[in-house]
Amino acid sequence: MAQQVSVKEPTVEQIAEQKIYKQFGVSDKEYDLICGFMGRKPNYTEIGVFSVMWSEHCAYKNSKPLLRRFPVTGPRVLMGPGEGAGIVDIGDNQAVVFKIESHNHPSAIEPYQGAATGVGGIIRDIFSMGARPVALLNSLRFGRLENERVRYLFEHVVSGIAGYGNCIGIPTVAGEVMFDEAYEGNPLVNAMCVGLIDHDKIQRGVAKGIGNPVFYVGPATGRDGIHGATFASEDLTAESEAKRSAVQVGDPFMEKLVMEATLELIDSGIVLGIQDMGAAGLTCSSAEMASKAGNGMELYLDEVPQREEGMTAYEMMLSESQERMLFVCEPQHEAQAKGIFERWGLHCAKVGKVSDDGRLKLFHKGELVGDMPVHALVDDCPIYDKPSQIPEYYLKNGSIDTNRYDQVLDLNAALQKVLASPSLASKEWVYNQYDYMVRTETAVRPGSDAAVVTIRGTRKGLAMTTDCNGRYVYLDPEVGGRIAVAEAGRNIVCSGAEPLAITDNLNFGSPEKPEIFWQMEKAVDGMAEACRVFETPVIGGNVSLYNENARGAIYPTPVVGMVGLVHDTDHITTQEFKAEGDVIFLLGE
Amino acid sequence: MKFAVLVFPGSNCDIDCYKAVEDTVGQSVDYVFHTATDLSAYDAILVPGGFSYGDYLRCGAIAQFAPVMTEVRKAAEAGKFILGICNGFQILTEAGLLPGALIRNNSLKFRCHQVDLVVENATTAFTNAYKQGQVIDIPIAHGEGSYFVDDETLASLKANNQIVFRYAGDNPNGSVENIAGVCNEAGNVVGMMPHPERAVKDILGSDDGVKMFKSVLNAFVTQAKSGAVNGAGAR
Amino acid sequence: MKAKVYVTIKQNVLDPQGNAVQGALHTLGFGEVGKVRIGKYLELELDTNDRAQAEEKLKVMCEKLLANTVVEDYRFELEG
Amino acid sequence: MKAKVYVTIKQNVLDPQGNAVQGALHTLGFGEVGKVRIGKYLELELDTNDRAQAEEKLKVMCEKLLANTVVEDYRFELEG
Ligand SMILES: Nc1ncnc2c1ncn2[C@@H]1O[C@H](COP(=O)(O)OP(=O)(O)O)[C@@H](O)[C@H]1O
Repeated sequence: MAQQVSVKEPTVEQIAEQKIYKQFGVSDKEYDLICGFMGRKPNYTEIGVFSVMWSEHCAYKNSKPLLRRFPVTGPRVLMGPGEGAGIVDIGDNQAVVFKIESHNHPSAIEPYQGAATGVGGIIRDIFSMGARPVALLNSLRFGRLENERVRYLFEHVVSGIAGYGNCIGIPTVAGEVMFDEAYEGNPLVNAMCVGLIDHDKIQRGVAKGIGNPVFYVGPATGRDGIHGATFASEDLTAESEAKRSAVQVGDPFMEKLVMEATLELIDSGIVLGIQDMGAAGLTCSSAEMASKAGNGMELYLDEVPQREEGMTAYEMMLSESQERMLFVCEPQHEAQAKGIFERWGLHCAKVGKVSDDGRLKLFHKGELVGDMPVHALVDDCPIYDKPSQIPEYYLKNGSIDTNRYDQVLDLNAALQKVLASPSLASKEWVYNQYDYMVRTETAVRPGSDAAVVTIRGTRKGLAMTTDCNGRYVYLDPEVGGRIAVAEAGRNIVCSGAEPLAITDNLNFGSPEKPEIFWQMEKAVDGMAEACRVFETPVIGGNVSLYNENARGAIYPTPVVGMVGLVHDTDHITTQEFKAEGDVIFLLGE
Repeated sequence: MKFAVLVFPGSNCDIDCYKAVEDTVGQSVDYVFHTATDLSAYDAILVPGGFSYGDYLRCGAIAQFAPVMTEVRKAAEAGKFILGICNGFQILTEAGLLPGALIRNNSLKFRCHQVDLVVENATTAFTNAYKQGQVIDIPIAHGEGSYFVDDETLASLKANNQIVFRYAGDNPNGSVENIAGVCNEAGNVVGMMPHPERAVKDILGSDDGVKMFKSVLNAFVTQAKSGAVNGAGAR
Repeated sequence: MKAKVYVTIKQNVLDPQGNAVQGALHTLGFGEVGKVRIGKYLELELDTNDRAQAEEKLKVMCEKLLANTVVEDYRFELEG
Repeated sequence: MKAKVYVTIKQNVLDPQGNAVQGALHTLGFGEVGKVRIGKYLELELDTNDRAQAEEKLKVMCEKLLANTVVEDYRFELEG
């Protein structure tokens, strides 16, 4: 095994003796496991690759046991959790693809780019399935607006979302924003994308066919966001300020080119497998594609387009440069693929080959610099059943008599107070910065319950919404979890659609704390139950943990993104009162 | 009548323009890539909104050098009908086919909402189906839509009746004299920040943009008739 | 050679960004800040040794692409 | 006094704008153009005569508002 020729990189022995792996969030036990799978001690590149693959972000090591509690199947589900995004049948050989994803930590550090690249990432998840993205949504949480830093974050997160979505030309049609002290220092930025696909175009991220070439497409790799994946799974501390180089910059124009070219490539029928390079870039995409096909992969890192000089294998494998994809096709289709990308002004580089030995092998400057079993990377990360404990606040609240509130005497004043709260006030300032009309299919715009996007050539439409009240979930995670799904369901139904399925983003504090883990557990139970009742399976989602700082954790905020089917555009209903004299009904208690 | 919708790599209202032609006047329409070098087959050219080449530096700055723009210049001179919408307007001003420049909104924010426009000139190829002074409801969606011209050019725009649309209510971006759209001296090239192609059916919130497409069909039919008399230009 | 290009907004054109920054600086307590104008600053590496020619070409680049002379002025410096 | 502030994108941070301009200049036939980086250029009028204090304050303005030090570097010059 060759050691990278770099003065900076610790040696195999140093990593072991000085426990350098701990800086990557790898525990002693995990390090021993890795050595076991490898049959030797890993070098710097290898431990880097393992650390991102075994991070919460990629391996869901703390949340997997909970995610298993969600219902994930249904008569309409074509693809559940596991791929880039879930897919639901909507008839006529058409299907809807959607997923939500968080970019909380990057947005806390650089709000514009953090939010922008969050949007870029979720769009890639959708088009890498072969789907045409048709709408974007977002769910945002900030501290109180009185705080100067909060206003800065709010303003720049919104511009970042607008900047990316508007440029690439996908309408941002709905979302939610709430302000509460609980999110101060830990803003939440969750972005959701919805796409449309024909059944026969559905792609998977698999490295099929031994000997087939592996192609890289998109801009050159720089030292962006290195270790972003493990970083996202750590508490936000003063120390992370020092890791500021972890900021990636988004280029929505580049993504537009990659998107158009990718969709054209998929349309041509020559793609065998394709995946975007999201968190942990080249590492995650190569290992997962190989794993899903039960194959191995060799990567020739000298062939990876590089933006900076002297990049090491470690840096290339862990870079989170944006707007990149990895795909596999048969060798005879290489010229055709290249031609498609050239038309869009893009280069695609042959960076590897599908192998039969089940290993991820990295070659750089003529030497083998990394050699790891794919299975160990993707499937063998230990899964933890974290201890769970009922928090004291919950027990204390249990004894409060909620009927014992002061009677409200001045209803006008009370109403004004409610309306003046930023969480309830009109969000026009936000959504007027988003191009919610581009593609000219937006039948219901932001400002109603759920947005509705029509499907050209049919009478159908898609209704979509994101919802969660973290305060409710904090007060009673199980009931709050149910409420989040039910609220989304009501929004969908009120717009004239039949709820189809949900995607969810579990935003919580540190799972190492039993009280937080209890919140997660209960919230998931509540959501799962509601999903069963409403027959809206969970077809994908995302987990963002460690959203806490010295002052404590955020409210548990499991954001629900729901999509519904409008069977006939004549059934679309909007929120506002229509005419004087109309009768108003109140449904429910 | 044959329409071309130009497609720059970062165009994103190209599909919307294409659908609008289909849905409003039902004429033949093609997408034409930015690398094309022949537009002779087309009677009307739509330069759509979007972010042509990412719109880095300035909106439309890089697009003015696309190969297809040479053809657009020729078509403008030949009296063909050219409409630049939003980014298309920015491209036409950068290319010098329309006077003035579009700078950042005075709010410094992207703005997307309906606006009321006054039709100031109902004689252009794209506005002849409206009434002079009519107020129409068309959306805007831009970050750099503040129209600027120096005083001298402004005077000549007025003298030649080249101001096509003005914002009727609040000025959404700081444009000089509320200008939302202008045309060239001949009136065959029109540029505007608002998006008529997004206002072509009720379900989209307004259908006040339909008449822009009807107008150009009118203009074409009129031109074809007189062309037939002159023995030129008829199809 | 290295070129530095400065693109500034013409005096008679409104600079909303400059005004916004001025306002923000006042809010931050920098009352001494008067007018603020915001422009662009470009650094270009030029693979040439012919200074005179480089100047000429830069002028064309500015006129054609880097500045929109309807609303912007430009100037540049050559180094090396 | 007058201050000139230059805000540039950090060397290792992607500059999509600079790349786009470089590409466009190549297309226009300026093959000699190498790397292009695009930043901001600000001119501020300062109502003060205390140079040392002005420098100190400018530093704070840059850190707090004029530059986003996560992705940008800055430098300034004082005149007059
Ligand atoms: N971040 C956002 N992005 C896009 N639309 C938003 C955003 N926040 C709120 N909206 C829109 O504003 C409207 C009102 O939002 P909200 O106050 O959260 O009400 P509710 O969720 O109860 O319907 C909704 O239509 C929503 O889609």
